[in-house]
Amino acid sequence: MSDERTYENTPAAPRKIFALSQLAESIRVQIDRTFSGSYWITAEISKLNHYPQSGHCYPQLVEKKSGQIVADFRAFILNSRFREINAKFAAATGQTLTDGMQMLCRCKVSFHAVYGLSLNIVDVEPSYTLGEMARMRQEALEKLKKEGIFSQNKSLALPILIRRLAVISVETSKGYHDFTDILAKSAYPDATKIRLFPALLQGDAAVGSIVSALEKIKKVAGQFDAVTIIRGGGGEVGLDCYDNYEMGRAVCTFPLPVITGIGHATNLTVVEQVAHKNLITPTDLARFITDGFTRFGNRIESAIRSLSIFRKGSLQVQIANLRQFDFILQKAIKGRQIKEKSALLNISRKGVTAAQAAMREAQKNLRIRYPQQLADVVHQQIRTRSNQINNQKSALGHLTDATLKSRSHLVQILSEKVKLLDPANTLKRGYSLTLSGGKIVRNADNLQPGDQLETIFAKGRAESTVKKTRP
Amino acid sequence: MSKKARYENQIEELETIIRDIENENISVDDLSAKVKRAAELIRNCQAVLQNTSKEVDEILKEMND
Amino acid sequence: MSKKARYENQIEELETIIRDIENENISVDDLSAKVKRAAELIRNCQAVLQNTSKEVDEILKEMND
Amino acid sequence: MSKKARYENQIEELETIIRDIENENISVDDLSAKVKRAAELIRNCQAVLQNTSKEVDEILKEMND
Amino acid sequence: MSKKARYENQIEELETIIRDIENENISVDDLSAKVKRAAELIRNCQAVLQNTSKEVDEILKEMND
Amino acid sequence: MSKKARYENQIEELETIIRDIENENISVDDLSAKVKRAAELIRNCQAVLQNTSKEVDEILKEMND
Amino acid sequence: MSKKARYENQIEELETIIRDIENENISVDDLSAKVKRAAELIRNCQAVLQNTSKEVDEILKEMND
Repeated sequence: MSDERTYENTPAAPRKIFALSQLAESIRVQIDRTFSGSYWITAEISKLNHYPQSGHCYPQLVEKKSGQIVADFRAFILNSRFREINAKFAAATGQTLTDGMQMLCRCKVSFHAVYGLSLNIVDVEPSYTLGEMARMRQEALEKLKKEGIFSQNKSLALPILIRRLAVISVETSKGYHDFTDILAKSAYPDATKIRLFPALLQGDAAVGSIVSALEKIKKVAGQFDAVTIIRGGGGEVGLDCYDNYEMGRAVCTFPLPVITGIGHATNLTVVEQVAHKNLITPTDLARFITDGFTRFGNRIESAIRSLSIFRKGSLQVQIANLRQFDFILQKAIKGRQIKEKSALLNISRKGVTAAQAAMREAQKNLRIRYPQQLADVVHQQIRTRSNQINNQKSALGHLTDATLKSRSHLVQILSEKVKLLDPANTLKRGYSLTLSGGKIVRNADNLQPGDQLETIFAKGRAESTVKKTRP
Repeated sequence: MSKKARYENQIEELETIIRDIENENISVDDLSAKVKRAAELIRNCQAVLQNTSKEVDEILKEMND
Repeated sequence: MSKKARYENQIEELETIIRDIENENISVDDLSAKVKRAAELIRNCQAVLQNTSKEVDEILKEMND
Repeated sequence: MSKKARYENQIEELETIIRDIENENISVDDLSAKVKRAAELIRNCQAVLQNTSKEVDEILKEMND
Repeated sequence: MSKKARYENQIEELETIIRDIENENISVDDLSAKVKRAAELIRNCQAVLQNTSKEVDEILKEMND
Repeated sequence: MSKKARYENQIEELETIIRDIENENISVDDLSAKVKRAAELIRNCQAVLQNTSKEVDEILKEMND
Repeated sequence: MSKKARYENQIEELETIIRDIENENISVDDLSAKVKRAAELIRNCQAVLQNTSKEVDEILKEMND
């Protein structure tokens, strides 16, 4: 504080001959006049140079272009200001100001006769640094992705039991202690064998330290199931080394699964993102490992349980099922026999019905049809014959009658004829018979005058003589 | 005896008599004798016929009973 | 004897008689004898028919018992 | 022998008898003999049927056991 | 022999017989023969069934001992 | 041989036999032979089960020691 | 390291066996062999947990060199 006061109260320098202090004073005035305000500049803190006792901070600021330093300034942050700035910065970024950090700060240009030119940092804009950090992380991630190795470690198979574990940590750290403590207290305390590979876990040096630890492990990779990086307990600052591309690459290409437990961060670091698994805290990591054994143990227990349950019942069920076959068989046979019997019965019934119908038909013919037909034709026959005889009978009558009548008629005719021929009947009508020599005269030519004639009348006779004949 | 003389013979005799009469070869005495005989034959035949008729009627009547 | 004479023969005889009568092949003297015979034949045949009918009826009746 | 004569043959004979009677191919004298024969045939056939019926009854008995 | 004839074949024969009877294409002579045969087949089949039943019962009894 | 026949195959055969009996795929004539076979299969399977049960119990007992 | 560790295969085999036993996917014939195998697998896996298996001993030896 006294130093500061010294710079500001320097009196004006005399003309002509100047003491060094006078020149210095003149420069100081010029500078004060020219750079009277404050300026926002971006720079990298190449070294923070914080002195905890005084609380002051003397950062070396540089600007690099293509790896070359193009500007290099000393700067200071007074104790009271540093505390304020650092708190604000940590609140915004989760980090304190630290070496290698890019930052945007407001500073005044300050010149001191003894200490020379330096920048008095009065404010820092944490969002710039945050952006820078994010940009760096993003760059590292994109590079790893571009190289096609981003998921390489994730794609390794993690055994369900982690029995041989390489640990990158610090033996004295709380995180390591927590980790081993939980493993030791687990149900299977001897299950996991651990070998520690010590390394720095934060700050710029951490990158090289961790990468070299990984290299060492790689040489004996066959002895391990996995690697863990354990950090922590306490501070959540200084994690930006895990955003480093080199470390990220080492993790990506590591032949064993890498599991991280490096604490809480606002955003996941590159290493956490590319690691096979990120469990955040060492405690979680230890639980994850012991859980694997517990699950495995549970599976064995469950198998044993299942086996003993099986032993109690299963075959008994089978034996009982087998016994069922007796009944099923019996039932099937009985069912079948009933079916067959009823089929036989059905067939028989059908047969009887059909035979009875056929017999009924035949019986009907025998009892009714044939006797009826027989009676019909016989009676018809007898009727016909009877009619014939009756016809004969009446013919006999008629014909006999006709014969007799015809005979009668003939006799009648003959009788008439005899009547006509009987001369007595002619004489009665007035005719007379003339006899000559006792013979009937029919022709006068046969007579001679003088012939004696006898005439017969119906009553009496007369005698006469022929006088004359005429033809 | 005449009754027993066959009907057919009597008819024949009758017809012969008639034929003889018609042939004028007969004397008047014969004539009247023939006529007498014819009348007898006719009576006989009629009797036979009546008899037969009666008999037949009886047979038929009997048959129909 | 008449009953045993074959029905058909009797019918034939009957028909002959009737035909003879019809044809006047029978003398009047024989007529009544022939008619008598015919009547007898008719009676016989009728008896045969009646008999047969009775017999047949009996057989059929018997069969149905 | 009659029982062993085939049913169908007997029926055929029976139908022939009926047809013959119908067609007057049988003399009246033979009629009752033929009817007697027909009755015998019918009886024979009924016997055959009864025999069959007995067999059917046996099946029924079997069925009810 | 009848017992050794296959049950199935006998049932088949039985069904054929009954189908024939049902179709009324069968003469009475055949009917009685067929009915006789059917009765025999039914008896045989029942015997087979009873026999089988006895055998099966014995096997099952034996098994449970 | 029966002990070495696979249990599953025997159970399958047994089920097939029962199904066949039920579905009338087995003739009545073969029925008792099939039942005999089924009884044999059941006996075999029981033997296999008892044997296996004994073996399993022994293994598990050993494991728990 | 991509290969599965022996114990992983063993626990999987064990669980498959158990599942098969539970689901009755194992024939009775294979049962005792499978149970024997399960018992062996259980012993092996338990050794892994207790870190008493030969495999681990060897690893430890290596690590200490």
